[in-house]
Amino acid sequence: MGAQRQPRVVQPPRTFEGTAWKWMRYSGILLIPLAWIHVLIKDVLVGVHQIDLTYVQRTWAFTLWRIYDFLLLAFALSHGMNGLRQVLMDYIHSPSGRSRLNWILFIIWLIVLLMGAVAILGGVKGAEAF
Amino acid sequence: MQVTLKIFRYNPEKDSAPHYETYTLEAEPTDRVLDLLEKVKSYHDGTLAFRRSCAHGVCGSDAMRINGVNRLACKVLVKDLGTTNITIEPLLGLKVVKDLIVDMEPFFENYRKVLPYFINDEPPPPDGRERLQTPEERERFDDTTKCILCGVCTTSCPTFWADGQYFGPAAIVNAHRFIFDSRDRGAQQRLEILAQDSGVFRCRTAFSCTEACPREIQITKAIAEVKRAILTGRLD
Amino acid sequence: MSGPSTAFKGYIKYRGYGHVAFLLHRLTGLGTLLFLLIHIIDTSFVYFWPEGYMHAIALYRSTPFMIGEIFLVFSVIYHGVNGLRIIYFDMFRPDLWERETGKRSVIWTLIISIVLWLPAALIMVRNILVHH
Amino acid sequence: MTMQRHQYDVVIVGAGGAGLMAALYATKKGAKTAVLSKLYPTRSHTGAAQGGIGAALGNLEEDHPEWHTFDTVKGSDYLGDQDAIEFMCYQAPAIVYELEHMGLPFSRTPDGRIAQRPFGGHTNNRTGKPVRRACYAADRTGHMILQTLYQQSIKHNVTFFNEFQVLDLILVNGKVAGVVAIDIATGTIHVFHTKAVVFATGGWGRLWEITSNAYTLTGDGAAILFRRGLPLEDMEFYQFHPTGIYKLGILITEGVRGEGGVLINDKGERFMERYAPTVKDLASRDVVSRAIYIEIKEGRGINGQRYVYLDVRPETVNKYAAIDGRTRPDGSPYVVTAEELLQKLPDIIDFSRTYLGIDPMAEPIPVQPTAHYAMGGIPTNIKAEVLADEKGTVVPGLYAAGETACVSVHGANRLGTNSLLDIVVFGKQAGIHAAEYALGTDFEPLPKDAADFAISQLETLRNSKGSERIADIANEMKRVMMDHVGVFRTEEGLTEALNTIRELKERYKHIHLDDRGKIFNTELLSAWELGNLLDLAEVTTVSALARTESRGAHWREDYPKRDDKNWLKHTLAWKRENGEIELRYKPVVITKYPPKERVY
Ligand SMILES: Cc1cc2nc3c(=O)[nH]c(=O)nc-3n(C[C@H](O)[C@H](O)[C@H](O)COP(=O)(O)OP(=O)(O)OC[C@H]3O[C@@H](n4cnc5c(N)ncnc54)[C@H](O)[C@@H]3O)c2cc1C
Ligand code: HEM
Ligand code: SF4
Ligand code: F3S
Ligand code: FES
Repeated sequence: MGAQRQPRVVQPPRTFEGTAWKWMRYSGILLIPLAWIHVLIKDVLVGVHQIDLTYVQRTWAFTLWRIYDFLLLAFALSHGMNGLRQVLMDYIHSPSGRSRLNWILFIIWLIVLLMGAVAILGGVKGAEAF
Repeated sequence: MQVTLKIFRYNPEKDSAPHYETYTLEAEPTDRVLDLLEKVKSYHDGTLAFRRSCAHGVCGSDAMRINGVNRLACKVLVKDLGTTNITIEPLLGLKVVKDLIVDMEPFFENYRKVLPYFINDEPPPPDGRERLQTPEERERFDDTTKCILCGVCTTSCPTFWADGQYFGPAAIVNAHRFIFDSRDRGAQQRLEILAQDSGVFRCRTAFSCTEACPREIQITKAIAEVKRAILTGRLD
Repeated sequence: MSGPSTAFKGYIKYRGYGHVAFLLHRLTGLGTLLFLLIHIIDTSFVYFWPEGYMHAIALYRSTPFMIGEIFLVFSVIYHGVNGLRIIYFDMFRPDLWERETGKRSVIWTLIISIVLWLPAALIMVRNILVHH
Repeated sequence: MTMQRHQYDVVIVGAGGAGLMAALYATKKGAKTAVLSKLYPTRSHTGAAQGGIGAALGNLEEDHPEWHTFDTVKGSDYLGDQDAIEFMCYQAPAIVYELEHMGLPFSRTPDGRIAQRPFGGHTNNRTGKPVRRACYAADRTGHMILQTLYQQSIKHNVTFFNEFQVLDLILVNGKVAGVVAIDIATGTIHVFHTKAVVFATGGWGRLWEITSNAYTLTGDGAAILFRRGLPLEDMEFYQFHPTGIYKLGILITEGVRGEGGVLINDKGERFMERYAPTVKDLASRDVVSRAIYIEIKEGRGINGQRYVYLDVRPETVNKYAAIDGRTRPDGSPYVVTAEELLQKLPDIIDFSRTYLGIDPMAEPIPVQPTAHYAMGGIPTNIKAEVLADEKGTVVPGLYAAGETACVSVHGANRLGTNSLLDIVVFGKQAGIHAAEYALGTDFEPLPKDAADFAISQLETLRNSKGSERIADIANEMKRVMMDHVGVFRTEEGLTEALNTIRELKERYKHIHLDDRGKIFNTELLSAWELGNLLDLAEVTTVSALARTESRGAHWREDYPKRDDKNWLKHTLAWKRENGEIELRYKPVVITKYPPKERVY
């Protein structure tokens, strides 16, 4: 029977959708601690009434929190924007429509990511004054 | 017992828009919904149009939405519905031709795209007999050989409702049947097709396909196996 | 015929366990994303426009926003738990995508999410009551 | 009425196993081929076949095509044509391998070969014991054949016209010129100009009340040819399968008894011991169906009702297997578990659960004989050419295969698994010969009024001003066929049936249709199909009334003996211009096996 048996492996085809699919899963796993801890602290334990510029400044005084927030920003935004892309693919079918969609989402993603990144890096403006 | 059927009606020769028609009839708890439709057609309104053939769930003709879920009308008994108010509508995502009849052509077109046939150009054994396959190898793809192409799964899939280009669960099931057949040699080609934009990665694991399949094929599982085969290249 | 309007009809009219999970996952994901986008922008105000940041924070402190926040927390929890379910099944146990286990897992996901959410929701409700 | 024309070398009517096999071969031979089917190909009733396809592969024990031939001749009650039977049984192994090479997923033996199971009437000719000859894919063999052939059709780019119902055959100077069909989705009439036509339209089990057959098995092909002046052969021989689900008729495959299931009466007896001491529950179908009827008639139906039990609970199977001394191929005693049965008979278990709400592993299944298979039909020879008379004159360009044809390989009673074999063997013959014929001949000119007859048939129905409902006529026909043209027949009953059928044909002229539209007018087509059924009911009854003997599936209580002196011959029935049915006869081809008494 040996000669009969198919080598049960193939060259795995690599496509963008396949990579995106994996990305959603890996980023999802990371987002569990990142997003949950963030939400737990900010929305539940601390609460919006305690959060102001001073609070932000105090947390960002720790580089670790800056790194944490940056990771959260990067993963959540990329995961979410790719999720949105997948959702919108359901409703936009033409190749041209889809490529336009990809560009628009990419640009939004980039701008928002930059805004967030600059803030995390720059910290509270005029903070030196405190 | 008395049942009330609320049936989606649309005759393009007469109606400008679809509407619902209600019929009240006598039924046995063990009647199939198909029996009720036959009764309506025979004695209430002969213009009601629906497909049917085998009447026992093996030909795949009479897929339709019954009380909000896709089913074969011949495989649901009145007593299994748990209500005497029965709403019957055509499958979603395909064009309604008349009443409960939808145009299945796009469904079959998607099916044909995944090369749903045996591919093996090597010569068969020189004695002219069968290619050998162990019972375990045969078992590997048994589940997906059961598909009757009824369309229940694909038209229960939210991705397909929105985007008819998505091959849909039925096509993937039939690709799976060959990809995991130890005698077949076309897996590479099929997986390349299925890895594209309209392929398996459009599946959001909404699971309606598996819940509804009248052949009880574990469709979402099969789709997951195909996804895994694409990502790892392993076909075991 | 397939298309957005058919899809929305289906979302509303179709019945099924996995279907509910799909809708919730999508809604919670999109909801969280919407909040995230706004939240990144307002947080970035700390650098670009600190006064604007204080305006935003004031808005978040209003009751409707605080109630919305409770749902946001549910969204993040449900989306995460359900996401984990999907990831676990897909990557490690495709066999769990079988009819009965699949259905049961949808119910369990909801139960776990609610159990995790309730204490958080209680604390947040208390916060609202304390501040108003 | 809008009309469209097409031109093809070969047109195949029907996309079941026979039609698809013909289509594959005709296409491969290079003929421009079109397949017309009133159903999507995969909806054809071949997909309902469960148990297996017969071929003496000998994968599990000694077996020979010669034994298969003899069993089939004997099963046919010596009415089968022995040259054709021999041809089919010797082709069987090669064609089963061919199906396997097309990818058909047969169940497997432990050493990787095609699995085989015992089936009624198939025996080891030396010991007389059941032999494992039915090649199977769980209890979905027909499904796998249909799917595999359809898949191959896609691979080979066969042209399909799906949901096209053929209404008429056009003969010019006795040669084929075309067929007329209606596109069901639009109501448009299409005329197919062609050199050769293969009819593969399946059976007509919808003549009877309790039937294993699909709604769509209405004998269209046979009725069309009959109306066109061609004969139908051996129409009195219609098989009742012993085990249909009580009241529903849904088939429970003989494979259940092959796996060890037994029939039990109200007293808990395995009554087949009395009727067929050697093979018992695996006697051929006519024998078992009659036995069940006798049990019921003598009051031993379950609770006095019109059914018996088919018991496939593992403990029952094992009990009787031990009594019979049944062994596995390796010689160990035959002992089954519920899991093994579940694996071999999954669909049967599913049907029982869905339609009866019972688990066959815990409870016996209530069964009664169900109308199942037409042994008779369009007379053909081994090349699947349609014959115009008792002398074997061929109708140029006309072919038939599958259940609608009568080669005759099944004679008075078909053995289980031989029909799936028949459809692939003779479907292939039809495809090859139709293509060869078409490629070597010219088109007959198509008459201008080609579609007129078909159109007038439909328009008459559409505009009929009566008040009769189709369902009433159909139900009355089914009842009378069940009561009097079923397993047992008498002159009195047959005469009554014939009178009723003729009355129904009168009433049929005054039907009322609600639907006068064009798009998917399924009511109109059902009415047309009812016309076919009424025609076939009449020939069946007339043929049965004339045959004053009992043979195979045709059992006359008033003539309970087989009468080889007067009746070892095939019936041919014609519809004459005046509407009368004329019967003539032709001899049976006997080569090696002279008729003997048939005991199991
Ligand atoms: C429940 C069941 C179980 C069976 N089990 C077995 C078994 O285990 N082994 C075995 O050997 N046999 C079995 N048989 C018998 C066997 O399956 C059938 O005899 C065989 O499949 C018939 O095949 P066919 O190709 O002739 O016709 P079908 O498969 O019935 O196909 C008929 C085709 O003709 C088309 N058609 C009909 N009328 C028209 C028209 N007017 N215009 C256009 N197209 C038309 C239909 O669309 C269809 O495609 C079983 C039968 C039944 C009912
Ligand atoms: C908490 C941890 C998270 C996990 C485990 C997770 C997991 C997942 C997974 C696995 C998917 C893919 C589903 C599929 O392919 O069918 C997904 C989709 C998605 N996620 Fe997340 N996610 C998480 C957090 C987030 C966050 C924070 C956002 C918002 C920014 C988000 C937004 C989305 C969106 C919009 C989708 C697409 C939904 C759809 O296709 O219907 N997710 N998530
Ligand atoms: S997978 Fe199931 S639901 Fe889908 S087409 Fe096949 S049988 Fe129908
Ligand atoms: S319903 Fe659709 S999204 Fe996937 S699991 Fe089934 S194909
Ligand atoms: S009629 Fe065949 S599946 Fe329902």
